[in-house]
Amino acid sequence: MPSNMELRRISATPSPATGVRTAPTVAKMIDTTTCIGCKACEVACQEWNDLFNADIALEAPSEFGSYQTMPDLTANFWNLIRFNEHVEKRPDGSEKFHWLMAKDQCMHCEDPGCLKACPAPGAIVQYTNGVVDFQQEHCIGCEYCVTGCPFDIPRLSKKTKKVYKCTLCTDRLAYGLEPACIKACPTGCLQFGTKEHLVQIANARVEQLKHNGYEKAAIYDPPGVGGTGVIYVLGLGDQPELYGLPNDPHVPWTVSVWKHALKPIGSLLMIGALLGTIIHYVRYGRNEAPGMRKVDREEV
Amino acid sequence: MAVSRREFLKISTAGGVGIVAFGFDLAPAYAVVRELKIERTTETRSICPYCAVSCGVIIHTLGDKSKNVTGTTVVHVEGDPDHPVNRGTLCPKGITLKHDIVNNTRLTKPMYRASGSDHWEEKSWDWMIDTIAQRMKKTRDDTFIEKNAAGQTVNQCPGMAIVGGCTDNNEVNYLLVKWLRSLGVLYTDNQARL
Amino acid sequence: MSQEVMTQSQLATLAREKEDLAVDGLIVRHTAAVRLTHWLVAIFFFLSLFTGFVIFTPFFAGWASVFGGGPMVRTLHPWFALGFTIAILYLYRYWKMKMKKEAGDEEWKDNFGPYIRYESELQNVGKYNAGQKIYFWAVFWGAIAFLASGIVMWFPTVFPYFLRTISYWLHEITFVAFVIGIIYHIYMSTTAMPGTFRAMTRGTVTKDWAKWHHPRWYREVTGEKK
Amino acid sequence: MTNNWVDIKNADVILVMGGNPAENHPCGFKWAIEAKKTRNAKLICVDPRFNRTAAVSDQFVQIRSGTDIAFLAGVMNYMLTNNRIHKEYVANYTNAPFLIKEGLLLPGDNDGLFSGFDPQKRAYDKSTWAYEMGTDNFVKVDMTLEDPRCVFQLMKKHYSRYTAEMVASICGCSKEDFLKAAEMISSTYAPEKAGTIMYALGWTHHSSAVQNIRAAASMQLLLGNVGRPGGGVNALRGHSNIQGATDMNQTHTLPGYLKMPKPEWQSLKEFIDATTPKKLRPNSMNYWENTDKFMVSMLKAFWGSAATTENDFAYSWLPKMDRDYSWVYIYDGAYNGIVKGVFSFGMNPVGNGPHSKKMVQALSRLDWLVVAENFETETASFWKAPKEYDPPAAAQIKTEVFMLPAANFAEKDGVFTNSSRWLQWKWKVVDPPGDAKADQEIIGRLVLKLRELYNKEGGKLPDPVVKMAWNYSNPVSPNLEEVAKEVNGKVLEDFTDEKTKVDYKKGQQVPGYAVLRADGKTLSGNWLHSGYYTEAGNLAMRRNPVDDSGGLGAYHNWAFNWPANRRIMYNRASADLNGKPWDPKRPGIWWNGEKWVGDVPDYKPDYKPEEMIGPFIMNPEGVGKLYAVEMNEGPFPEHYEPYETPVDNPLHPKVSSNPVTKLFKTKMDVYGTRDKFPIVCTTFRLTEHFHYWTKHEAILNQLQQEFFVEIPEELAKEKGIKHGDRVKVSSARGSVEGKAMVTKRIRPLKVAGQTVWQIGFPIHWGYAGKSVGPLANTLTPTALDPNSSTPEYKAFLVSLDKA
Repeated sequence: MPSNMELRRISATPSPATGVRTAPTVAKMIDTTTCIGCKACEVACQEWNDLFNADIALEAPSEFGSYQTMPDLTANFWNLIRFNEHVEKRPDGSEKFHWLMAKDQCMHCEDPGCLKACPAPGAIVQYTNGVVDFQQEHCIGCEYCVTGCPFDIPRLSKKTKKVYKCTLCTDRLAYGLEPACIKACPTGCLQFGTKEHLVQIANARVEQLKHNGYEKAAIYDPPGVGGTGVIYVLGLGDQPELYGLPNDPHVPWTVSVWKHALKPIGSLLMIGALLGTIIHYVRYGRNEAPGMRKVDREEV
Repeated sequence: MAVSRREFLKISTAGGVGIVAFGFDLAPAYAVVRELKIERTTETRSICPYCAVSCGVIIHTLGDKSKNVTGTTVVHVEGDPDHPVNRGTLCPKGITLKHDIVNNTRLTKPMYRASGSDHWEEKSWDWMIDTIAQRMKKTRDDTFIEKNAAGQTVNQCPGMAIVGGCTDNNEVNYLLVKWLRSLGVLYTDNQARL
Repeated sequence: MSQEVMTQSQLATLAREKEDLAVDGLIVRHTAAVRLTHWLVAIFFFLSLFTGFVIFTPFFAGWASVFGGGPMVRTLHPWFALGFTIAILYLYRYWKMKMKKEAGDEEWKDNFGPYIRYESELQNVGKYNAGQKIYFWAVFWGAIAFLASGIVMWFPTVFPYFLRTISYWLHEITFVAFVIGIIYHIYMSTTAMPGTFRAMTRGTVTKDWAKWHHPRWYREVTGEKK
Repeated sequence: MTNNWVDIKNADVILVMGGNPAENHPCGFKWAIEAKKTRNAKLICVDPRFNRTAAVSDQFVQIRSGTDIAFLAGVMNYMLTNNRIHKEYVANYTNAPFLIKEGLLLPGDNDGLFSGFDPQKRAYDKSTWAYEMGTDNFVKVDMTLEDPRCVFQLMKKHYSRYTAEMVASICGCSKEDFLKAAEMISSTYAPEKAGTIMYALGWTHHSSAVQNIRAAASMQLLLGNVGRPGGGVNALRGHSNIQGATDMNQTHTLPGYLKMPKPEWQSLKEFIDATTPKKLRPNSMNYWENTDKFMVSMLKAFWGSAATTENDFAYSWLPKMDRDYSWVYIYDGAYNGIVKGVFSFGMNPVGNGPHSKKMVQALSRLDWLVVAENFETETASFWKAPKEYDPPAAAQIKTEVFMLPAANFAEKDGVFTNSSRWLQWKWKVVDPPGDAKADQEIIGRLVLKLRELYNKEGGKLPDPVVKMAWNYSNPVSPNLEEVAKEVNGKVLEDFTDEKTKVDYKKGQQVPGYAVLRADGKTLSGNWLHSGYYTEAGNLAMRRNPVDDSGGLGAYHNWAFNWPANRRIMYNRASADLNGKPWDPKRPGIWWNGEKWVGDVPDYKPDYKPEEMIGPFIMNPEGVGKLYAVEMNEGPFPEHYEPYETPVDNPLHPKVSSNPVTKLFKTKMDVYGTRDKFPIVCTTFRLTEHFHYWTKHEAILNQLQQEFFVEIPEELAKEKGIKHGDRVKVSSARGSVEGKAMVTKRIRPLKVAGQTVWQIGFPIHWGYAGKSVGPLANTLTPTALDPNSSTPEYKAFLVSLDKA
């Protein structure tokens, strides 16, 4: 196991993860203001991970009315550019037309909802560099992660009954290469590096945008999930939903309560019930009908 | 044997426990990162054939060029990080070049359609070259104009047109222009004009 | 044929068809069909329980290999649960009428403390006391809850998001309740109340057992007056 | 391109017009984004549609397709009236001070026509356009630019009609948008600022295509942007080796842009005298005076030892060009029975069009058609084209079709020349599949077989065919490195160069075109590329990624840049009169006291600045041309409507379209009028597909599933069309059906007081390939630009209805 890919968290495993080495948290920056929607990242991902399958591709219904490749991510299509024609009402009353393009893929959250919801031990892991990865050989196909994910990213494959998502090219990272989509991005709107370095670049870009007609430009790094391994620079920073991004994503409280409250209390109750029977038995013994005592039983 | 209820109970609980014991605890094998698929491939530098940015690409082929590795074994195409223009990036067409090289609809056999026929026939290369050369010679000889109406030597062969070459390299284009001009062909063009 | 001559096998055949009749010192409590259904419910319940436990907590992750690995557990669990639900419906068909609220139930419930301390001598206890009725209806409605939330969890992407979260909770709470319920159910029907288990295996109980535990039912069956 | 891809990052203002680099040259467009990010450069996109380039641009102006000249002329008028021009550059580096003879009439005073128009011949007699020559046989100039007959004043008068209101009325954009764009574009008039233009087929696919480029070049000259880092006029070529193919083979030029001989030039001397331009100014380098050296070297390369001084270096064997033989004329010739056979190497006439139905008819009348291809294209299977292209019944089509499987880019080596003239070698990766063969082998086998037939049976003028120089070590499949050596040029006999006194031995590779000779002692296939395979080896193979120009993106040691590894053309103009760069932070070349240094000078290295030699060494004037006599429809660009136009030309309604547009007269050549076809239509390309080629690849068909028609929301509402409905778009020549994509990205345009609708559709589909759709060029007209004969694909009239 290459060193920087040690584990920081493992799904449904009470024992702590093995990662003791510290690795810088890597991240991907998506500058939607310089994305030209060319879809090189979509097919670079398919090409590197050998995901393309002609017959499945034909099944995917074409998303009509826009240049978007397909309506949603699938198990064979791990990142998708979402196109949105939006007319912005400027403060001075004029209208400015925007053709918003945003790359949608796993956000590699700092506190992944999928990993928290996953019941299968070892199916979802988080490496010490922050990348969240699915281990299909442990996945039992229960799709809890789909509910746990605040961004609705994991997809179950009909064929293998396992879930798949962007892995930020862990195999390339393990060998010191950058993810395939980021290397391919023609305009450099995708950048790879350590999180804090990318946050600096994103901040600088946001400052520049503020002077170029995007007053509300902002970085999208939602604290609700402890910050994400994928940060966006949004031109219309106050309306992330225009880019298909949830406004304030966080690990659903239902999942946290379910995992942190319900499960332990449930287990306690069950063990309690077991103890209850033993105590009752010791305390009260058996409730035998008068005629059935041992002496009576001989003749039955 | 008549199993009294006590025995029945013992067997079932013991069995149950047995199951648990029998179900040995498969500790989850820790995360295994996928093998890097281009670790052992042979890398060759080439240029993407599509637009005129001419991005540098690295084409990975399986095998170490030993003799018995034949056939198109391109496994992956990636941008050439050293190329000053694309610096490793590629557009969607470039990044999927493998599908252009290894493609089940690539033409692999010379095909001939006879005059008036409704289907292709497979022919040998030699037959094709002979027949094409004869057609070209016949058309050149039939339509060749040595002197025009005003008596000027023009050496034109208007009956033939040779077009093409924008996806061909310079050297082939040079051979083509040298050949077609020596045949006297004037009807020539390529995508540069379209 | 007189009652004495009846052999054990004849008794068993008799117990297969009819209930609530005294036969040579024993009273038939459950017909074969009821018993079979009960055990079907039990088997499916435990299969669902064990496969469910694997998904519920990593402590039982080891059991997954008993059922052929994690994915197989996830695949089998819904089908076992479906079997459980169908068997429950049959059980419901048998006992729906018998589990109605009766006169003695209120009194039994008030007397619950002494009952578990084996000090109650209530006379007005029918074939099924209030606790059993409550337990039956709890199991029935629990099965419905399991089915509803189970279907949503089986095909989560088909259902809206909030429905999924509710189902996970409902399934979990019902599961905990069921486990508690089954522990006491087994405890009481085997060790705590000797002579009970045979009702579900052979279908008959001794007269003493009936008189002690279900006096009114005993009087109705045997016709004796106390 | 005058500059190169990486140099775009040095620009302060980037005008993207007549092109869509974000979709069609994404990896090159990174440098425009880099300019935006690092220099805070302004990106302006002017296009009939809000495309993906507009999505990341600072300003987008929507104009009617075919009105680019009006927009550019308006910007130039804005610059001239507000004196936002680079005075010193214009006065010394352009032909602004040149005087024009009496008698020239401008369209403003001559109702839309320049002087000398002959309506019958539909051509101009250009005698009234000539420069005024002085007694010393040089053009008279007025350096004060005041003389009413100097180019500068004529230009001012000519563009004065393009006021902001007129531009808004012609283009359909708002006056404010136009003025904001004009202000931003013209901001690079300041000497220390530089702006560039990125354009492509959006400008060249029109009936006044070359004038579009003339207008852009004039604007850049007035702004002093040509020849400087971050400046220039950058054509984004379409194919990976379209620049190389252009250099090698054009209908009207021999390799290296040498003119094709005409019948009236019977001898080599007559050819040389006619095609070698005379110096028009004393300080003009006029590099084309070396035409004889280049021509003789080429003839020696073509016919080797058979080309001797006695037989005029076999000049007579070259066919003489007496009319236009370009693309559309080929298939018009086939249609009319002149052309009997077509040999197509990797081209797709039925797809490329124009007027695909006429293409199918033309090919059906051929005797034979040879297609060397990677995939079975629409052209190869024209004889089984679907019925909507009205092909004759297969039995009636007598054309014999030979489909040869050819190798693709990865299955052969050789040089690709990119858009910025970099000659880059690529190595062979794998063998061609099945029996496919490399193109050089296909040509080699045919050359040898034809030679054999002519030797055996004789025939018309066998000599040029038999004696063509084909002395490669493997004549069947010539080794491309040997061909490269021939293209670069080599020494045939020992000689000593008169100027440099250097001795050259027989067999030696020529170091550059300066050494080529007119006495037959050197040969060179293409003088322009000379220098890329010298004694130092194949420079196209060089892969040194270090940028040696201090971050300006020249990369002199990466591959070879024709001419002579010069990375920015006309770079003398990047320095002022005494050799100091206009902008010290972005120097092109500068005078260091003894010679010019920096980029490879587009100049004689030891010309002293005080000699004031003109920076545009290829022009006989020695300076950039704001006034060009060579154009067929006028020395200045004038706005003419597309041939199929929705409105009369607001400037001069009587002469609405380009009066010298080349048209065709077969019964299939019909042109639509606005009554039956009210909507303006344009074709465009997508980033996910490449022409008619990538529809053979399923993974790219997945990204763009099928043919669609982009329709403005308001027009769709008017016609009751919703997303996904099937619509039918028809022009005078045919119709296509496809899904409607109703979008906000195309708005209705107010043109000359009336609403004009625009729609468009992509070209990437056809009846062959894994994703099938209609051929876009079923609709395009056979109306050609008079100078370049490029068809008008981008502006024609259609009608739109639900299918």
